[in-house]
Amino acid sequence: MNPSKLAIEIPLEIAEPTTGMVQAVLRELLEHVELLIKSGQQHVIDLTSLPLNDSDKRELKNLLGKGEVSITLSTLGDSKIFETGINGIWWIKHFNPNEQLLAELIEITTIPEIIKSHPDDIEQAAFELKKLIENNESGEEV
Amino acid sequence: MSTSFEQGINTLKQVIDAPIAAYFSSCTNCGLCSRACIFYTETENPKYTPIRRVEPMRRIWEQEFTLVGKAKKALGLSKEVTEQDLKDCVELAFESCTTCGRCSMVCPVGNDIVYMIRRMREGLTAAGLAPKSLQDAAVRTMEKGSVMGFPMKTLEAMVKAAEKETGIEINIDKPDVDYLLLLSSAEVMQFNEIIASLAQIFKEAGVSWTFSSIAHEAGNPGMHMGASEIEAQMINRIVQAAEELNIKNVISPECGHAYMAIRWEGPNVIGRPYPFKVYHIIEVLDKLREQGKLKTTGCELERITFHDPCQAARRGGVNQPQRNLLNMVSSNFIEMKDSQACNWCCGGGGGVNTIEKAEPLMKKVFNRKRNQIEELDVTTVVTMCATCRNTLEEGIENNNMNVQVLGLTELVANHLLKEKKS
Amino acid sequence: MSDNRQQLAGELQRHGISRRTFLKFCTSMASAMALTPAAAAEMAEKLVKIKRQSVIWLSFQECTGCTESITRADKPSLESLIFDFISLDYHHTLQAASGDAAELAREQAMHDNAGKYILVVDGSIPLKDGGVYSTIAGMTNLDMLKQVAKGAAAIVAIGSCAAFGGLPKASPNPTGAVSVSDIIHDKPIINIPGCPPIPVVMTGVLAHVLTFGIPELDDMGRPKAFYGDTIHDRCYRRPFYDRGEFAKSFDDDGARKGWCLYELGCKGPTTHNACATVKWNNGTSFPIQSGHGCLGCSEPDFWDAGGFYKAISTGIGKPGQWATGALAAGAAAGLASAYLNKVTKSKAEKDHQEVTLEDMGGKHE
Amino acid sequence: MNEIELLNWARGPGLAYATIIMVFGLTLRVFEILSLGRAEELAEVRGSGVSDGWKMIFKRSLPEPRHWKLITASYIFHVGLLVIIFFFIPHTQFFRDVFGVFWSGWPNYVIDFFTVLSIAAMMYTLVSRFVDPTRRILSKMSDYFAWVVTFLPLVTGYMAFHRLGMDYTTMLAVHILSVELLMISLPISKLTHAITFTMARYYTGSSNGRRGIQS
Repeated sequence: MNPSKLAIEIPLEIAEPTTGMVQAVLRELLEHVELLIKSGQQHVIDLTSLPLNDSDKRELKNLLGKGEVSITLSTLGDSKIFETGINGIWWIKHFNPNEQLLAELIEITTIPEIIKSHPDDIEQAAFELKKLIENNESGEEV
Repeated sequence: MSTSFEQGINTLKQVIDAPIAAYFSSCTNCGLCSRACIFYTETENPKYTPIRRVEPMRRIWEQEFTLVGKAKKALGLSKEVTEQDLKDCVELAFESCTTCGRCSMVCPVGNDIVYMIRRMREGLTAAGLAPKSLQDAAVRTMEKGSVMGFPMKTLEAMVKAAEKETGIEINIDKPDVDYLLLLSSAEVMQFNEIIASLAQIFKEAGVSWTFSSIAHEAGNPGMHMGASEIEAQMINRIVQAAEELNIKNVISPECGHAYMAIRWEGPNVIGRPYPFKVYHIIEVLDKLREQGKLKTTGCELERITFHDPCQAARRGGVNQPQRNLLNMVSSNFIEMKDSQACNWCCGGGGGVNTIEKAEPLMKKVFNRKRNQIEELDVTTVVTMCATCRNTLEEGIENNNMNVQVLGLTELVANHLLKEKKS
Repeated sequence: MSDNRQQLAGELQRHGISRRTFLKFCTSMASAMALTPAAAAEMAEKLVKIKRQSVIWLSFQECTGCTESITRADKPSLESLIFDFISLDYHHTLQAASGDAAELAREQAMHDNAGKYILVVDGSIPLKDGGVYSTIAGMTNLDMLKQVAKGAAAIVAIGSCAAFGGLPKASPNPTGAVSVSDIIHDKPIINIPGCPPIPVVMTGVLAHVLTFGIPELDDMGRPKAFYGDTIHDRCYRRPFYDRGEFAKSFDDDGARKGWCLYELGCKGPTTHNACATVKWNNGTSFPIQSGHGCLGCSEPDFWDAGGFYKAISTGIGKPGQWATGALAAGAAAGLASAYLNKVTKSKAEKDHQEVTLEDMGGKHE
Repeated sequence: MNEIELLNWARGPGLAYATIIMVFGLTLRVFEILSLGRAEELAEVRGSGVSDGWKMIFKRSLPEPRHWKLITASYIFHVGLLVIIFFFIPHTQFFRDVFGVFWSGWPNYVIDFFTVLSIAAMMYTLVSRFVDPTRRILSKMSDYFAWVVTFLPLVTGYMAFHRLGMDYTTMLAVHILSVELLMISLPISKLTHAITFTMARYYTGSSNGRRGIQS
């Protein structure tokens, strides 16, 4: 089909060649996974600070694959978190209210910190549950 | 004695003009002028680099005629010219420089270095440092009328001999003729057959000419020394002779510096233009050839080359006439590798051949000319300057080369087509 | 939970900011400042624990652009979260109190947190005529700055005016404006230049000050995290510069192709700031991306750097105008020197003694 | 004085002072040369010498093949300097700002090529000032000074463009200051030949022209 007749103009994205950084990242992941197993020590890699271009990130994502868990946090703009095909390796993306990428990280852990409910909040939970129950009971009587 | 160190410095202040200021402002000490100077190329001694010959004058120019220079002098950054500086300069400006002007041809910023050396000599002479040999020559020239000291009587004797030989009447002090002929001392001393040759040539060409008892030689040691006042006295004699005899054309003989003195420097040193024209003898012969008044027969078959005298060819501008004449009388004329304006100096000019101390140096630098000649494997070297001829002959003798040296006029005369036997 | 943390946690709750939002804020701040991810967690820990830091914001000769930039009056955003960690005890634009009450609040804050509060300054300080050109409550900026600075733990000069003197200092600088660091020499000063600075840079630096103290500064007191590189170093149009492809006017095809704006006066190469990476308006764009050259607003005296639309390689002011004057002066000096030369020449002429034959050893005529 | 103030000084007052001193100095030198006058030629001349004078200004630039080793290096860096100064794009901007005349510059890699070549050529000329006997005996302090002030702008310019050495702002300031040092040295050193070579060649060409000799 003659490209000029296309109804919409498809922005051609020239894939930049990969820089080979992915190999380094994979080795770092391996090292920290072993640490996680041995001593339960968690680790975070900040992708924005590494000189990875888009092709590198795409290659890394394809290599690691998609796992079973994908979570979306709505925290003043979304945060998309999913576990990669390799258990214990989580891919985290934080966005601000107008979908601007703020930070992109890989966390090597059983479960990313940000997902866990913090003990302080849980302490608050008992207090709130009691209130809930009271409201619920009074609602019924009325 | 009016010559002194102060007078020397004073004269240098007088001679420095705009061109010299421009030259000193532009010299970048690149060293290229040494490559053109036989005194460097043949000795490999960097002290002979041409621009070094005028270092004292450069300092005077800088210290006297530029604010930057005056400031540097005040701050003690540039030291004044001392008497010893001038004394050391004599070796560079006189003994190892024939003022051949080849350095001025190659200077990238276009400095006329020989123009400056010529001025430097003025300062040295005013300081009484001119070589003794040149001073004596100047005295002889003024007192006897001839650089070598040949009085008029000698010339008269030679004229009589030539008249007898050629049967042609040769005039002395005859007014209203076409040409006033001047000779050079070397011709009178060694190559006086030139008188007969010229008599025949002029006769065939139907041209009238005369000698003058007031001025029979054109040699000018004043110019060599750089004593423009003495040079002026010598020129004035010739001018007086020409004016008294009411002659419109003066012939400068087969001599390099004579042509330079009478043709180019004369009017400027005496301070007024001539009422007559000046020609080099070869220019005259070529003109006659052109007018068909000079016919020759026969042809030199063996290989001939021509040595262009620096003052006449490069600095005087006489380049083509000698070639026309040579091609007329020779079928095997071969140009030297560097010829005409780029020719290498024979090493004897500029007064160098009169300075004993410069003898060994002169011999050494002749190598350049020897190579030029040997390269061509010629039997004869022709030239049109008596000093060159002398120096060439000496050089050939010292290097026992079997090459003969000929004056161009003489060569032409040998082939002169004579209409009728006298 | 200690009342302190509770007080802050409750505070966060009250603003409808969950812990996870707060964690995300710290992570993005750390990433922006190229700190290690671990620092983010540490930052979160510290921010939660600290008692709210007292901050006194003094505004001198300024246009409130910096305050506008940091408070992002349009809508609350992650950046403005910082205000939840500091107690802004004095800001004459934002605070409700005014007149004596405002000044009393400031003195109170200075007294309560003597030696511990952070002094934030925006705007330059006039010195001419005793500093009368800008006063607050009858007190000149100069005196107020000196007074408040005495008890400050650290000073943050926000905006090019406070950092380097900015627009008020532009020649002829009628009010004798100077920067904070020209006056105060005995306190750690962090300069956050820019006209205005980028919001995330300000909040990032404040967050860093609150958690890790003074960030690493360059020789002009600017945090290296944000001012280490020049715009040019991180500019996406850099390949065009290297290939020498420059836009000749703002609407020629070179400009449309996004070529380098060097010839249109871009000061990117000599301007240290984070615009090219952090960008403006929440990462939307920055001057060069929108087709206009960088003005160099985070550098001292950028108002006097020779015109925003003249390349860096041009002269400031008109060197040409000097040439004609110098030519005339040179000619005049030339004539004077020429006269001196003429004098030297004529003297030499006069002193000249003719060189005669006698000098050559000849007989007297 | 931090680096941006240094750059602004170099681009502003520094440039003004350098322009003043250069223009003032060179005008003064030219007047000083002309003030010494030139004798009027009284001999019968073969030509006016004026046209030959003008021709010589360009003719003497033609390379003398015989001494190619000595002159090649200086030809390279003279041509190099010419190309860099007048065809490097930022420089064309400078000239447009000063003279209002605009010509398009050449690509950066061409300028880079000439810069590297010129730097190498200048190093060769410096070495030859020690190695070559003639040049060694001629060389004075002022020659080395002139060499340094001509060499610095080339090196600092190359370093600035390639972001070598100090940070760019300082390096650019240093480059501009080195150019100003060159401008200031023009009237007080042999660099005056950049202007007076035309007068020197004219005088020689004209006197040769009068005598009708090849030059």
